[in-house]
Amino acid sequence: MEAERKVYLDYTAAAPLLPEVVDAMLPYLREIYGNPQSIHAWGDQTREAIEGAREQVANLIGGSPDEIIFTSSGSESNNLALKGLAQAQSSKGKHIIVSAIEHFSVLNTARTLEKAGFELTLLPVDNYGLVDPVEVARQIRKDTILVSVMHTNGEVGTIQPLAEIAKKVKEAGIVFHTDAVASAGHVPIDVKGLGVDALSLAGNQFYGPTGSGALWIRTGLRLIPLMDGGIQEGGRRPGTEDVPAIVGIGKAAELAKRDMDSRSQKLSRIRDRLVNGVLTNIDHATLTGHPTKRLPHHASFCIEFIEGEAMLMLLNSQGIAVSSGSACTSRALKASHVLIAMGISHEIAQGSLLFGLGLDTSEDDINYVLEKLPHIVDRLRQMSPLYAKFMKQRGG
Amino acid sequence: MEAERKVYLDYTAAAPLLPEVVDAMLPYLREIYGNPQSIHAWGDQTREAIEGAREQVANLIGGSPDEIIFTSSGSESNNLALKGLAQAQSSKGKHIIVSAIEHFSVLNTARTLEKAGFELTLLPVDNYGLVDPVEVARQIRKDTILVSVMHTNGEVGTIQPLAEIAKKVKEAGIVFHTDAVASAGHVPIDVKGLGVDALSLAGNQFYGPTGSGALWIRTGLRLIPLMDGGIQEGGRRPGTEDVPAIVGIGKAAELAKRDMDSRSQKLSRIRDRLVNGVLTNIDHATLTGHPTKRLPHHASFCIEFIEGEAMLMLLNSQGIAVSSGSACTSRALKASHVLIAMGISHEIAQGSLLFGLGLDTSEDDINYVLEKLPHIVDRLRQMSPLYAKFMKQRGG
Amino acid sequence: MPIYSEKVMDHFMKPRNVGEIKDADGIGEVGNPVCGDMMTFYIKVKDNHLEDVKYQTFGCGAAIAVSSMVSEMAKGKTLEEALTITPASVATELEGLPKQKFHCSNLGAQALHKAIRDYATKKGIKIQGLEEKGEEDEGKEENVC
Amino acid sequence: MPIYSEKVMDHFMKPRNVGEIKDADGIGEVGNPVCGDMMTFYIKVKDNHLEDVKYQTFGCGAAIAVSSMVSEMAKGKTLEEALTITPASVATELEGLPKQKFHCSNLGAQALHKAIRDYATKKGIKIQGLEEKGEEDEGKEENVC
Ligand SMILES: Cc1ncc(COP(=O)(O)O)c(C=O)c1O
Ligand SMILES: Cc1ncc(COP(=O)(O)O)c(C=O)c1O
Repeated sequence: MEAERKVYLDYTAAAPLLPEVVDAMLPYLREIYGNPQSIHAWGDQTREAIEGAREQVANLIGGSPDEIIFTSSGSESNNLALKGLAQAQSSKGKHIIVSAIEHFSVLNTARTLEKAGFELTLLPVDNYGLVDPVEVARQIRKDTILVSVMHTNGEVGTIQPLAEIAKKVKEAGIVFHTDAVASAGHVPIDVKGLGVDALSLAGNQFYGPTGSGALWIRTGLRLIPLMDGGIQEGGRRPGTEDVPAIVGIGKAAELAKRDMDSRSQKLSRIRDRLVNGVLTNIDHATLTGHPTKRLPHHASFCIEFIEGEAMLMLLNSQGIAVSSGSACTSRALKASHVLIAMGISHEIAQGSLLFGLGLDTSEDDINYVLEKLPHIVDRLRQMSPLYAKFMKQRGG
Repeated sequence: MEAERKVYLDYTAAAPLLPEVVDAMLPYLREIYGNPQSIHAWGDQTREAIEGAREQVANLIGGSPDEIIFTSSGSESNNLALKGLAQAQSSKGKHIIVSAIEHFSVLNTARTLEKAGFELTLLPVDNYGLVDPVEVARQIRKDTILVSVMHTNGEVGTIQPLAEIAKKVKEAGIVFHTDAVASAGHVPIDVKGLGVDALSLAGNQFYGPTGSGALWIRTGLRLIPLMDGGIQEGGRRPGTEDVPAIVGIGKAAELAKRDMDSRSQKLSRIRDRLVNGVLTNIDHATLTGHPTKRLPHHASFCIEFIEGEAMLMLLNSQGIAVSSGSACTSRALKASHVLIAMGISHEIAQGSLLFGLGLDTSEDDINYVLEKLPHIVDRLRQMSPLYAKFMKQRGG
Repeated sequence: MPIYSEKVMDHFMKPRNVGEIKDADGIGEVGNPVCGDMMTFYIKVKDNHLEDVKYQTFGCGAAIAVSSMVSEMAKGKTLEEALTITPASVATELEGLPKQKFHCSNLGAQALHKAIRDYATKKGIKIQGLEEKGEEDEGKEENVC
Repeated sequence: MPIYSEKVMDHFMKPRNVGEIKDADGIGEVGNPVCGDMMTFYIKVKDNHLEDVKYQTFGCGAAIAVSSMVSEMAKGKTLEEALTITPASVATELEGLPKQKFHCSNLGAQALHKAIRDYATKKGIKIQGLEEKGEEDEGKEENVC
């Protein structure tokens, strides 16, 4: 790569670990290695480490430590929550509700449950990606046993009115799960205030390690494990504990809680510059998601007449890393189901561009992007048959 | 801990990572952090890293890289294999066969499948823990769709005549999975020579990181994913890839292959000293598992009249770490289903003791154990009502 | 983070009153090796007091510590007082036990009570608090590990 | 490990023959924005040879590289020769394409062939190799992304 500058703006797809997080993990990669289930001094050490991490993660979201189940990823947390809660509740009914803009680890899990005999309702969203609490109440049936609406969408950044949604669901006495993978560690989350029953999060979204996820689940709520095996995590998630990853997510949670306000202030200011710059300098570009109810470090757009991957590649040739569509699935290259659910046409959805800012992002990074992006857009539009048609129509 | 010496002999429960493994992982915890699914230079780097690791792991077992699915643990690999293969084959029949001495991540998964409508046959084992290939053939029915027999038991170290078992299963045209978590990286394994269809392994068993597992599955064999989500691992295992863990298991696999012979020679020699020492110095102690068809670094015993946890605790007070029963579940404290299946009485099974030797184990470590253990056994026997009865009967 | 409290560890490492009383006035045996825990309590009674209490224990660290603690708690007490020793009071004296070890504290109290019952039966006497317990109680843990 | 070969990257970064031919002899449009890829090929024919080939492409990196490669492969060829360009030969010339991008190479060949068909229809001529393809073939990818 011989670009003038390297600008990484794909923090929602992957973020570097904070040095403090790596430092916390290192002893557990080097000298401390007991199995937390073992009855000896080596096991005592790692057991202590994971119980400490459990407390740190619980603190981040206002839960209690014994309500935390460590998993290997946000996807696993979502699979465990949806399958485990649906199965545990299945004697009461067969109807589950999830929003149309869930991450695939929720949406496809719900579809798998549908194939297994559950009935599925997808909640619509408005143009901003917001779920209407009244609509949630309307979709609830006598046999509804589980509702899952994500806290925040990772692709358009929209933060849901979750407390209001949870209220409707809990009024009906139904179990409510939320996927907070995109937002936990970035915006304040309090499971009690929100009134949810279960919440998924993942460490790699807030400068913690990959391989670290967690499911918070309210004490007493039944859950059928996704995996069978040993007695780890209270029998709810078997397999030798990944101590370094658990220590890492714990430390990252602690730092995220401590620095949340300052990070958020800094990033949203730079992010606003980016948004204004893109909308000012590029015609036929729109911000996707809600203009204010959104993640502080997140900016997403649709650039008309051109396709996302081509933009990514030209940006990459300038040293700039961003995403298009869902960061996790950008190689699938299907028009994002999130954007489609928000009423954006397939044509326009193809031009999705997603910027995830991070702690190392500077104003200069943004300036560099604002310098390069318009040329790239121009270049691709010059070869786009859609743009040619548009210009002809406008001209004619 | 104020013991004279620290002697860690619980390598089967947890092992320190090799420095080379940590070194291989560190760049991916520090400077290299792209999401392997991303279409930019950062993603290119980590994609390359995981594809390299895929090759290293495939090499360890004679498979091809595109047959490797990375998971988070041996338990996950087993769950994925059993649930995924049983579901994929379920239109052909409902009968599955597993051995009675499988790890809980196979055994409990099989039981869960049983609850879900499959029929389950548990294969008996002999006093050494060996499965008889003829018995496997006898249990196969017209509607048998899946057989899973572990390559090696982690608790008694017995290595199965797997090629012969696989032959019977494949002659009947049935899918065959094996759990090689305890043995992969320690003894030569060649999936082609063995004739299996799927094989589970885990990095933390051979000086790789926790959080790293793999399932090898023969090209073309259908598998229903355990989790739903994104398109990672060819759509068979979703969730952001845990790049450091994957790099770690890859490196550990490479080193295990390279050094297998020398490690094995060194460890089996020291292990033999331990076995002889225990059997010579302690009355009413027996080796569990097969005397020769066993893991090179593994020694397991039953010490009569006393209970395992008490031994562990007294050994721990002398700085010695070992396991009793299944390392993964020693806190469950039930008499090991493995020992019971081998025809050992509950009473005797309670005195199970398991030594896992490792690369740092020295002759002096073994000498120290042989010095301390007899006293510990004596002390506990002195307070044991079972020993008192035995002595009275013998005396009377 | 050791799984056991310091008090448990102390009693485990230095169990008090271990052993057999050859001419015991009462013997109580509970548990079985299938469950992994088995205790035999021996008592020596004088003037309605537990003059001596000893035990033999096959079992985990908790079982040994519980036996030791029960023997200490019981020694010197009247028979009636000794019958008020409960699994909960044993666990409390030990500064807590891990949840999966609660049954050990049941076993300890049961074994002591069974030894007292044995004494009462042999002597043909009634002791306050003994009837209410019933034999079933003392034995009920035997087949539940 | 970039997902694309160097050849693909070269054609993507420096696409050959981009543009529109105002007075094209044949135009072929395939794909649709729903699928994320759309190509319009323009051809200029002289003495049964493709004197000029241009295109406009909306789509991913592969789609752009494929368009460019097809235009290069076709330019100067006879119409019959141009019809022998297959998705596979395009992919081979590009030194391979990721599996999920194979459909792009289909699109490229299809768009070219469709432009030739358009020319044949306008002129009322038959071209060897054109009938066998059938319109369906050229269009069949349109609704399968
Ligand atoms: C034979 C066998 N299979 C599976 C496992 C489970 O491995 P993990 O704890 O990494 O999930 C173990 C663990 O020791 C094992 O010995
Ligand atoms: C909202 C949301 N949920 C779940 C996930 C899945 O997380 P992971 O890839 O760690 O499994 C993501 C990933 O970006 C996400 O944005």
